[in-house]
Amino acid sequence: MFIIKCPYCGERDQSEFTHGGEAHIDRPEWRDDMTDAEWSDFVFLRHNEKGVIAERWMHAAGCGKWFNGLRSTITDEIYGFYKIGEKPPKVDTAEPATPAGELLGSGNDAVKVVAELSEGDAK
Amino acid sequence: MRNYSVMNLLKQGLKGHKDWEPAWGLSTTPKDSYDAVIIGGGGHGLATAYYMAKEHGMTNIAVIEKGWIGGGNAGRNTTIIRSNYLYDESAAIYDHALDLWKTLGRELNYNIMMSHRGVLNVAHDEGEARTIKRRVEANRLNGIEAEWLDAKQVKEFCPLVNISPDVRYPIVGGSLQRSGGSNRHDAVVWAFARAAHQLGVDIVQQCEVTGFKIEGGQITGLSTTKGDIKTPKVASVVAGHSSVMAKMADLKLPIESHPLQALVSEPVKPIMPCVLMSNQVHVYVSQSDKGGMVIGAGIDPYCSYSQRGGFNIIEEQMAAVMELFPMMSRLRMVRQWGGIVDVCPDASPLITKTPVKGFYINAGWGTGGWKATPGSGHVFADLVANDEPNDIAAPFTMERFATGKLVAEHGAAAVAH
Amino acid sequence: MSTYRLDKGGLIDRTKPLRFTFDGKPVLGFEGDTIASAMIANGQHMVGRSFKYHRPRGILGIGSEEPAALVQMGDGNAETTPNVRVTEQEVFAGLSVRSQNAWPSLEFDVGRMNDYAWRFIPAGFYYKTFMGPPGAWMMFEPIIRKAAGLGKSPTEADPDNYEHVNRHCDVLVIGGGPSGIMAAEAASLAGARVILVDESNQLGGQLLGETTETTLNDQEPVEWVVAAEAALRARENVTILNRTTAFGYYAENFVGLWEKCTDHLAPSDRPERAPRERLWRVRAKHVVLATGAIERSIAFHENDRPGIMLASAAQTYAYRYGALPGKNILVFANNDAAWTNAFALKEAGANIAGIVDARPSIDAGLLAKAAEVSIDLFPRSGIVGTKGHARVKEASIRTLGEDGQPTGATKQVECDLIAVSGGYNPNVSLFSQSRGKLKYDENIAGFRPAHSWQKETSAGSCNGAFDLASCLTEGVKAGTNAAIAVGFKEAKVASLTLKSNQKTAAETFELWDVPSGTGIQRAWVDLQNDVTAKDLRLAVQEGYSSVEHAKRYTTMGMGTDQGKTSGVTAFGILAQTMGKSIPEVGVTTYRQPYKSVSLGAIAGQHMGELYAPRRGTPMHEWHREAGAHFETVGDWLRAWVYPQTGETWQRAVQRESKAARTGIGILDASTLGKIDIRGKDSREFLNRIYTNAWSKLGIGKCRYGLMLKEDGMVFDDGVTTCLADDHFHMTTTSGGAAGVLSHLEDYLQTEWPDLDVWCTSVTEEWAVSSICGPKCHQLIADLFGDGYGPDDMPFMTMKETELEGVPVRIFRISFTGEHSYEINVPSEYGRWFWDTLMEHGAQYDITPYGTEAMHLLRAEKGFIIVGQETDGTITPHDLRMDWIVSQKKGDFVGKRSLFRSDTVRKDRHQLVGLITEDRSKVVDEGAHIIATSTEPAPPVPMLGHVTSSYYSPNIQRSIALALVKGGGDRMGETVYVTQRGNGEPIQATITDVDFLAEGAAS
Amino acid sequence: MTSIKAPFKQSPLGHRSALTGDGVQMSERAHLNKTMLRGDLETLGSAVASVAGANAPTASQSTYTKTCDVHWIGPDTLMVLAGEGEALADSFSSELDGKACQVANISNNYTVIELSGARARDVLQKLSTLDLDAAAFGKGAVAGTVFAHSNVVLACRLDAPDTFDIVIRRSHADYLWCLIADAGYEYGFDKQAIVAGETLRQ
Ligand SMILES: Cc1cc2nc3c(=O)[nH]c(=O)nc-3n(C[C@H](O)[C@H](O)[C@H](O)COP(=O)(O)OP(=O)(O)OC[C@H]3O[C@@H](n4cnc5c(N)ncnc54)[C@H](O)[C@@H]3O)c2cc1C
Ligand SMILES: NC(=O)c1ccc[n+]([C@@H]2O[C@H](COP(=O)([O-])OP(=O)(O)OC[C@H]3O[C@@H](n4cnc5c(N)ncnc54)[C@H](O)[C@@H]3O)[C@@H](O)[C@H]2O)c1
Ligand SMILES: Cc1cc2nc3c(=O)[nH]c(=O)nc-3n(C[C@H](O)[C@H](O)[C@H](O)COP(=O)(O)O)c2cc1C
Ligand SMILES: [Zn+2]
Repeated sequence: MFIIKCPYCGERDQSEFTHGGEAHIDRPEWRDDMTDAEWSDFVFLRHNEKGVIAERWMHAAGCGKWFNGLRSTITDEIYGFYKIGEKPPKVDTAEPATPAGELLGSGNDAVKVVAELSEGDAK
Repeated sequence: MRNYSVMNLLKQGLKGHKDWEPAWGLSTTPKDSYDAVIIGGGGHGLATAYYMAKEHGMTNIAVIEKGWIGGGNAGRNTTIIRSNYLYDESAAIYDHALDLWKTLGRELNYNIMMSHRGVLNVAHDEGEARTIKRRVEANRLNGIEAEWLDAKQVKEFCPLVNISPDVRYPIVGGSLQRSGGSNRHDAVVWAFARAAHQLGVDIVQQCEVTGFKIEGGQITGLSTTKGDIKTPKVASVVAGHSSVMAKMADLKLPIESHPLQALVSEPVKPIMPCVLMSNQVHVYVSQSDKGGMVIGAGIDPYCSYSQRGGFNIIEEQMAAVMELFPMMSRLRMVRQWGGIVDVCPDASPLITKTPVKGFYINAGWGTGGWKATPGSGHVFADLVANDEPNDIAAPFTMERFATGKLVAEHGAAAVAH
Repeated sequence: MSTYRLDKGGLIDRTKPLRFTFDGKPVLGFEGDTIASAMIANGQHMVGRSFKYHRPRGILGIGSEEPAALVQMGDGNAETTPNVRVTEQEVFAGLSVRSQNAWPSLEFDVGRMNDYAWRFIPAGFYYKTFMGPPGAWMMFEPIIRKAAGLGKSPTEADPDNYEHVNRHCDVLVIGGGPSGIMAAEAASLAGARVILVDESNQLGGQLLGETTETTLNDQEPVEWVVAAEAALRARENVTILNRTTAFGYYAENFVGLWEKCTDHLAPSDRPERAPRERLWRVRAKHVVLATGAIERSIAFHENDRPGIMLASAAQTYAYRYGALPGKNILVFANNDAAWTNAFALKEAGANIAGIVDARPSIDAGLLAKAAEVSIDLFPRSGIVGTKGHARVKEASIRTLGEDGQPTGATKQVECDLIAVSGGYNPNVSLFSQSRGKLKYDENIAGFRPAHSWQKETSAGSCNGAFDLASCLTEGVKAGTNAAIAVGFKEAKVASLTLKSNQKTAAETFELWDVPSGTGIQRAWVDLQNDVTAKDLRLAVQEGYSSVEHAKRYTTMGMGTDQGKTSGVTAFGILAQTMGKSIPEVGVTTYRQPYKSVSLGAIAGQHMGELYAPRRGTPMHEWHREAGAHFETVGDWLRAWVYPQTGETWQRAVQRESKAARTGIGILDASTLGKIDIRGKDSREFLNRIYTNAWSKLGIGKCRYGLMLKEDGMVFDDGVTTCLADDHFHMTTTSGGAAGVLSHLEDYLQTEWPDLDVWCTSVTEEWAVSSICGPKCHQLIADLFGDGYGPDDMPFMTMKETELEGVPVRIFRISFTGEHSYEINVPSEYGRWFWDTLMEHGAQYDITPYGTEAMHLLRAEKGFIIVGQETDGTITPHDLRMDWIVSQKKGDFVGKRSLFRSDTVRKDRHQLVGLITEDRSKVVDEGAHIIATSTEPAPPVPMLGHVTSSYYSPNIQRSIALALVKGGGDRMGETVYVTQRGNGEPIQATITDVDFLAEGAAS
Repeated sequence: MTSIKAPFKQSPLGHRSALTGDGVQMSERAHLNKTMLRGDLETLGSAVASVAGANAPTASQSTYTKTCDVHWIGPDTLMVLAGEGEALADSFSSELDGKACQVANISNNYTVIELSGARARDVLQKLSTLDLDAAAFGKGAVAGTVFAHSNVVLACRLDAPDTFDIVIRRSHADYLWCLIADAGYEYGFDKQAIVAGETLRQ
């Protein structure tokens, strides 16, 4: 369960929120010549990015407001939240990776063990 | 020693088992080129390879797996197998799979512990009952074994379940597919790998596909963490990672990857004779041959590739178990885990060509693709070999999302396992 | 005193004997004992049988790491608990436990046959056989299943309670050994809110089993622990939880704690108001892991006999429990720590039959000390075999050559206990669950934390520090840093003087298994699942060489202990077999839970009556008093039918439905969703949300609307009323209310934030009584006077009025096609108003009708129910409601989808009516429609299905609604409705949906 | 016209009587007048000031006057609770007339459970994931949150120590009452049997 920082109410448990899928999908204006494929892109197709994504949350049990958040779908690390209409904050998403290229903390079994341990790594 | 049998087991027993060969060979690096490359060593990918080799004579092919085979959803699923889906299109493919399951162990010479112990889907109110009855009747007319049971009959089939009318969500009845059941998921993966290997297929583990070579709209090869491979045909069967593959070919899919969790209790002596699923009291329960209650439920609401989900889902799942099986509270959860399920908006899969020639996708099985494994591999092999979907695969193209011809299986698939 | 019970020492109270039974035989224990320590004190090591070979299993460990000493606790069918670790369960008077997995008895177990066949049933043998003919597995499976499994599940409902508790804290310290105590001390001194948990009944960890040679501030270890605990407990900012396991470390420092509140007490001593178990859901700003290290065994031939125990456990039984685990103890080790254990056991009164040490060289000091107390030594040697049934009685020892193979003569040594130490594994399970990364440390031959992923610090032995001094300092450091990280200032922790001669396993010789030298080696790695070193080697040979494959092929580490004592040993053997390094081979994934947790605790109090809300309307009590039967609609309970005495519900539905069209029917419609919509752009908003146009709806006028999702499929419907030019009252389906509101808010907030529109749910503000029938306007007139009659108040209008000062909204809308009013009053007056209607309606024979009759009535009129006639695949056109899709207005949600090639198809399933040839035959809901009078062989081409079906008492015939392929163009066609295989399909004719229309039902 | 029985009101928890435990009490604040105000917070604030004489609350806070409680629900939503006689909705409506705001009378949509006593936080903590430590959720704090399956507004009152108002949906009231009673069982509340026993359709 995540801690979601509602831009209006502050940090709350995920159980108070509804998830609304990928953020920043613009609903296309009606056009008579819009193709089925264009429309389907809006209704059905998703980036489903493996990496940092912007996603929608709604504070269902609290203020009822929709807002967006940035999260890595690799690690589930949360980078921040922002209001509808605002630009996503710039975040430093350079995450430590293993030699195999998998990010630390991802679900891949290759990264439960790290090969090298430098002093001070063990926190 | 290759062939598995009681006789050979006895012989090897006396020899300290020293002659058993590596089940699926020891390829550690891919060759420079193949006639086709299958990405993803899950159940579906390996089945695809097996049927390509067996039925289409394509033996110069490889399965490329980024981790260990069966480490994706194949290794995480609760193995509920049934074919009682609503629409003709789904019924056809799932029942095709169920038919193959029945003799698969023998065909592959590997005991996959296919147990046709019966799957119950219970209903808790009139609306649910109506939906289930509709499905049962559609199944019957499609020649798929299914029946409607009233609450008493549900209890007879699964004596453990609570059918008392004064619980919050009383059971009013349910559907039963007697030929449904479960099997040993890892064994299926290993069996397909072994059989494919014996037909000449290379199975390469710890090798991640990182990009495609596309020339003039035609796929010509791919790059991996173990070097480049030339090939005119690439079949992506990577379940949760399908969008990642698609992106490498500049495509977007109607798929979202969600965590789906499951858990198993400590082993106890057999008490649960069948698989029982409830949509409204969102949970499903079966008992593994080892004795653990294998319990699953719904997806986490967000997208993630982390193979983990929230504990709240597990908590709700357990409350649901108690509603159905109030004697289970003293059993203990020994392990929980998560997979990455590729969810399509209509709860039906994609078995499809793509705008890139030679690039095929099999994905979108979401929370319920295990049951389809052999059927999916079988028809997908056909598509990859012939560049045309056969009748069973045809409804599952990507175009359906533009035309609107969806195969909406939410009703059948809601706790879709 | 029992034979192995020491006269003094330990944390048991010898003045409080507690008698319990094991397999029905009485055992004497004392307060402070676990089942294990009491059994050991009585000389009994054999506890159960193993999973596969049914070999005798004894006690290996001291706590939650125990792999195989499991029992069934408690008798009866409801309160019995399987797989209880004897090393953790405290004894109480009257406790009854039984051995598991043995039949007919622990001593004589038929399953033992498996052991004789061991050669033929190696890891994964079942994959190589039982595969054909089809169905063969169905014959073998029951046998395999019966043989597997451990204890027995209860079969009756659990009478006990469980609960959840949430807590936030600054620093959560997991593990109450010396490291954890110091971490809690430091963090709490700094002012942090601290929770300290330990899974044992007492704080102290390994210190509880220390000899008194070790002192802290000149206090004996236990005294020091007691004092330190008292100091902590005295602080308001500290919570200490005993018998509480941190089982799951989840995202964002959410940690699940499992507290066992009553299982250690005799039933009569259990506090009446305490739950059996509590699940603490903790959010910690920082977590200190101080979970210690777990000793591991060494795999050698026949190392699975009862009486083969971990060396530290052996010492702990003697010192913490005053129970000597053996009187003639052979020690087998690859590190110094076990020597300390040997000396301590000797000190406690045991004879040490010898120390077998596999290392090429041994510290001179230790050798001297051993000589001093005249212990036989077997340097550079290993155990290659054992004897004994219920308890080990002899070991065979051989020297190990350079290559690790046994050489030279075999020496037999008698013993009644083998204390083994293969080194210690830092207890990194929670660390790894938190997604911290591990690193292999060759010195300790084990994995320890490298990179933290969350806000967490590992301290003490779980961090790889094995000596007490380092544990104490690391604890202080971790506690201090945690407090600082959370924002507190460092507080000086009083310094501590430590005296200790303890030797540690900080330098451990890598030794995973000992070859037997005979060609036959049955050396157990996983004692519970019967996995041997040979099984692991076979896995590698057969290509299951990844740790994950080997685990799944052999089931190593998949038991109830999750391989706590065996995991690293198995990885070591795999690495060795493959000629790889251990870090290359890696580890299997540590998953939650750290230790098995009751499903009941996970469910908490949210079961049974509290499983889900039972939402009732303001008139709920009335329905109940009237003998209604209810149906569940989501969380709602709705009156479904009101059978009278002696009446079947079917008859009741007929009676109710008839009354609603001949006299007055009354329905409680309060559950309908209601949304107050206000703002100057409300009309525009409704235009975009509904398929039809709302620009011109006058004040006081009502209109029916359909809502779609963007995919063009019907999502909800309802009547919306204009209260003022900028004010509307929307109704939704009962089940859809919450979904609709969030749908509206979503569009308002994210798509059209420029619209001046506000929405508020008022579903429960209003109680809704719906009256219906030819006489209902008379009742309205009786109560409200003139102005509401059919001529005065047009259909689809609303009037606001008052009754006895209570505000009332009267809607002239109808879901039955009959003359009808939906009357809203504030919910608190709901019952009063309903009573009033009933009282004044009596003269018209007012008849309450339930949702079933309501469904029937609307079906007579051909009105749809979203979710019954629709299933997420149905467009307004499919419902043949083209009239409701405005051609004139602009875009609305879902509009574009209605123009896709599939949605404009002519042969889509469309809603039609069906009347059966035989008017008395009611078709099944969910039945399918086919073209032929008999069913051809499957697959039978299906034309559609029946969505609603009733016998209509009003038109006195069977009626049905159905979705039929191209149905709109098939009026008058004959079709057949299947009967679930019970008889020939029923002949029917396709009609329009309004069965009340003139001539419709003829 | 016929004669009509005098109207009577039923609060959602009218069938329950107050519970007293060891350091915790629970009762219903029945029949309160409740108004939901939606719109720009500044506009709503001034309306609150002129209609109720209350200060507009800041985020996650409530303000209290002798006659009413004003809860901040969100950045565009306030909930005003007042005594039974105080029909505030109408006054708010006229005050806010013509402004881009919504006034909804929700007096019947909700009821309020009052939980108080030194143990109240412990009881609530069994249901709430909020940090209810007095330092984190002190007097004047308010939060829309969820208890098990029900959304609630939880407010820590100013007028007495450790006194909480729990604003809940009418049809969830009995479920929540039982849930809270169950949570307080440890501290002496009697368990409250759910009002059930309906014959469910078979
Ligand atoms: C908890 C859970 C329970 C489930 N229960 C059921 C059930 O009861 N019944 C049922 O029918 N279905 C169930 N499912 C669904 C079912 O498991 C899946 O639909 C099915 O297994 C997916 O097909 P697969 O086996 O080929 O997928 P996977 O096993 O996921 O195979 C995909 C493979 O692709 C590999 N891969 C990904 N990216 C790359 C790359 N770049 N290069 C190389 N390889 C790559 C992955 O490592 C993985 O091994 C469940 C799923 C989960 C998670
Ligand atoms: N001789 C050796 O080589 C050797 C090796 C390791 C440890 N030790 C000794 O062990 C002690 C280590 O001290 P320490 O404090 O680090 O560890 P500890 O073993 O003394 O204490 C750990 C405590 O954590 C508890 N615990 C573990 N997992 C838990 C969980 N998930 N939830 C709740 N409680 C849990 C255990 O019950 C135990 O009480 C020192 O005395 C050290 O010298 C000796
Ligand atoms: C049907 C099924 C049964 C399982 N039974 C057990 C079991 O008895 N013991 C166990 O430790 N794990 C069991 N597992 C879980 C696996 O150990 C493992 O958690 C799962 O395959 C996911 O892999 P991961 O946890 O390594 O990511 C089972 C998994 C499945 C799918
Ligand atoms: Zn909020």
